Amino acid sequence: MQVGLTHYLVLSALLFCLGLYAMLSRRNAVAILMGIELMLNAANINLVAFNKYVAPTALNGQVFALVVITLAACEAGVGLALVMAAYRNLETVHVDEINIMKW
Amino acid sequence: MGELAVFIILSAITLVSAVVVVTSGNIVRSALSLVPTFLGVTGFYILLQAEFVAGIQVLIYAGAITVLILFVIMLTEGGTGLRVRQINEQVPMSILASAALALLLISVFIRAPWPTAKEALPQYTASGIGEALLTNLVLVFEVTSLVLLVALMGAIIIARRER
Amino acid sequence: MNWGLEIAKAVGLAVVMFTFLAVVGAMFGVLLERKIGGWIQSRLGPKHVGPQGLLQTIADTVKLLQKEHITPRAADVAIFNTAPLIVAVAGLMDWIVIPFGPTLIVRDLNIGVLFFAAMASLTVVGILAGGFASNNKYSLLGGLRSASQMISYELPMAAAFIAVAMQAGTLSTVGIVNAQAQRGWFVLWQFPAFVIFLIAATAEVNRVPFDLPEAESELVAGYFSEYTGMRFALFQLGEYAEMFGMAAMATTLFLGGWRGPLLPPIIWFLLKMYLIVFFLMWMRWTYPRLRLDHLLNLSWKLLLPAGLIWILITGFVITFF
Amino acid sequence: MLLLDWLYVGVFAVVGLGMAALPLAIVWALAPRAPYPQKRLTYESGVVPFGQAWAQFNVRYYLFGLVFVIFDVEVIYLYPWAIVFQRLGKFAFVEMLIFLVILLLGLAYAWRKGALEWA
Repeated sequence: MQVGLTHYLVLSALLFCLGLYAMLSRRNAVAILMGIELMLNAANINLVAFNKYVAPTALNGQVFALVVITLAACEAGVGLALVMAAYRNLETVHVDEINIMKW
Repeated sequence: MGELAVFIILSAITLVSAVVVVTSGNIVRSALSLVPTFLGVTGFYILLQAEFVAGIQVLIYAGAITVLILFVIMLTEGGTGLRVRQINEQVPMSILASAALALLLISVFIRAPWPTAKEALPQYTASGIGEALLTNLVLVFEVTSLVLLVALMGAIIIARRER
Repeated sequence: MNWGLEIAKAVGLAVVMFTFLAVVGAMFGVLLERKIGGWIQSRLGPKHVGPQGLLQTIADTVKLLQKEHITPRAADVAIFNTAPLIVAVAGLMDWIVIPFGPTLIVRDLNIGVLFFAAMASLTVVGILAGGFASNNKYSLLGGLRSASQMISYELPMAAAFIAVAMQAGTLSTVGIVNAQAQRGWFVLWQFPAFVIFLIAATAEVNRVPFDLPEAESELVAGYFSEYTGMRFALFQLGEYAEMFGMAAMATTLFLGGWRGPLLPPIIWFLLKMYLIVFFLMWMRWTYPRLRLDHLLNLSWKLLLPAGLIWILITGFVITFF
Repeated sequence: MLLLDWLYVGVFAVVGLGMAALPLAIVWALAPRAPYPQKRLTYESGVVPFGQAWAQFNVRYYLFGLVFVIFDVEVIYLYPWAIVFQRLGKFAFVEMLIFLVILLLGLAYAWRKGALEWA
């Protein structure tokens, strides 16, 4: 039974949903960022899988995956800068305690 | 036959460590179990003949982003916040939502007739990526450096105390 | 393609490679260091155990094997035990891409140099994990400082790798050595990259003059102050394997790998490697230790700009001449 | 061929972990186990440890980590360029020149804004 495209899609769907669960259920902002990284990795697997099985003539899928990795690094950098700034001003990293916008 | 076995082992490694990342109470343990997840995903890239992307994934994800996450965890909580409750009260709802999404996606993926191409991907893609980046995807190449510059400046402004 | 045979061959080769590295790299390396240190300071290195102290490190290993494992109170036991494993395995995995001879290489990966850089970056995660799991303020700070030093020096090292890959036109280590056969050794063409690589390699392996995080005068013993017995030895094994790996990579990239007039290839390779290992050990006894901010300034404000500008110069020379 | 190369990498990783864990297992079997509270206290150069293990809050570690991630990501685009730029000719070099100038701007900005200062 050859490993086909569906195997990779099912796997990345599971990884995506684990990342989604982390984003929804975690209090710590850094844990939410980790969930986002898992979701980006799931998207990357799909990109590279489609590049191999559906459009192997050009390497656009893999270049797209590289760009996604770059943007994930930028997003992690800026997101963690926000976490550091929040921790410095509000002394907490837990998102449900950061509610000064609410009156 | 061998490839399926490797696929199952790799998906076991990736999904188990992803579950640890998602459900672990100790934030450092969930950050460190990100590394086996990324290495499992590297294995998938190898199976998908994307050797260069696999090397970059280990270098950037397992080597740089995980280190940055560990730095921030140690600088914001270190030894104090570890015993604090890590999950909020939306757990049952979020389990339901993500399980529903998973079932929906998988049912679509299994039934959809994916067009599979006949040609094969070249074995070693590092030079192919270089040519693609520098010839027909030049705009992507230059705009990414702008994004990197802007992200660097933004993050420095946000994180640094204004002296 | 009989996968069973290939796996058996791979396991056999792995066991041979790791015992070679553990014995030659760690044991002999430690002894060589103490002997050279002694010779430089005009005193004798270890002499009592075995002829000329050759069995000293074996005696140390046997002693380490039966020392007690002390885990600090409230330490995270799982991470505390896996951290040395990560550092040791990352140090040993560098050797997959190092060519001892034209065919004497484990696997000539097409992205060899990038694989080497990736394995070097995995060590940082092990060090941070070890620093944090020991539940000790000083090892936590030592881990942070050592990790920030190692990540700062990964970039100049990557710049040196890129400069060499530009001239060789490939990332695979065997390809780089063959490229050096036609064009002459890269130490001549790429001398600035060679200097940058040596400095970055010394800092990556936390050796003097860059070993501030674990120096005696500094924070107790840095990230492994809570590690005793064999786990501490695993950290040392990882560091020595990586030091020899850096020396072997410097030989491959800059000194023409196994190429040499008369002697068989492997002798040439080991000769050049030990030359660089001797240089690294010689630096230990001659240079004072850099303070952490001088050390980081050296990397960010001197080595990295110099590396990037050198890449531009190489690119300019190659495209226009 | 590619799968075979990385089969060796996977086997090396597994065997490496096994052989690194072997001495730990030997020590677990052989070594004496006599933990008493004083021995298990963390070592703080002889002084009795006080307070928890917590690094004093300082953003400079994060800034170094951030600048490292951004420049490590830049390295992604340098590796493929380094391999093919000899074949592609002058325009590839000019493209990379623009890419590198923009990123040296980033380094200069980080330098001037003090992100690289350790104090």
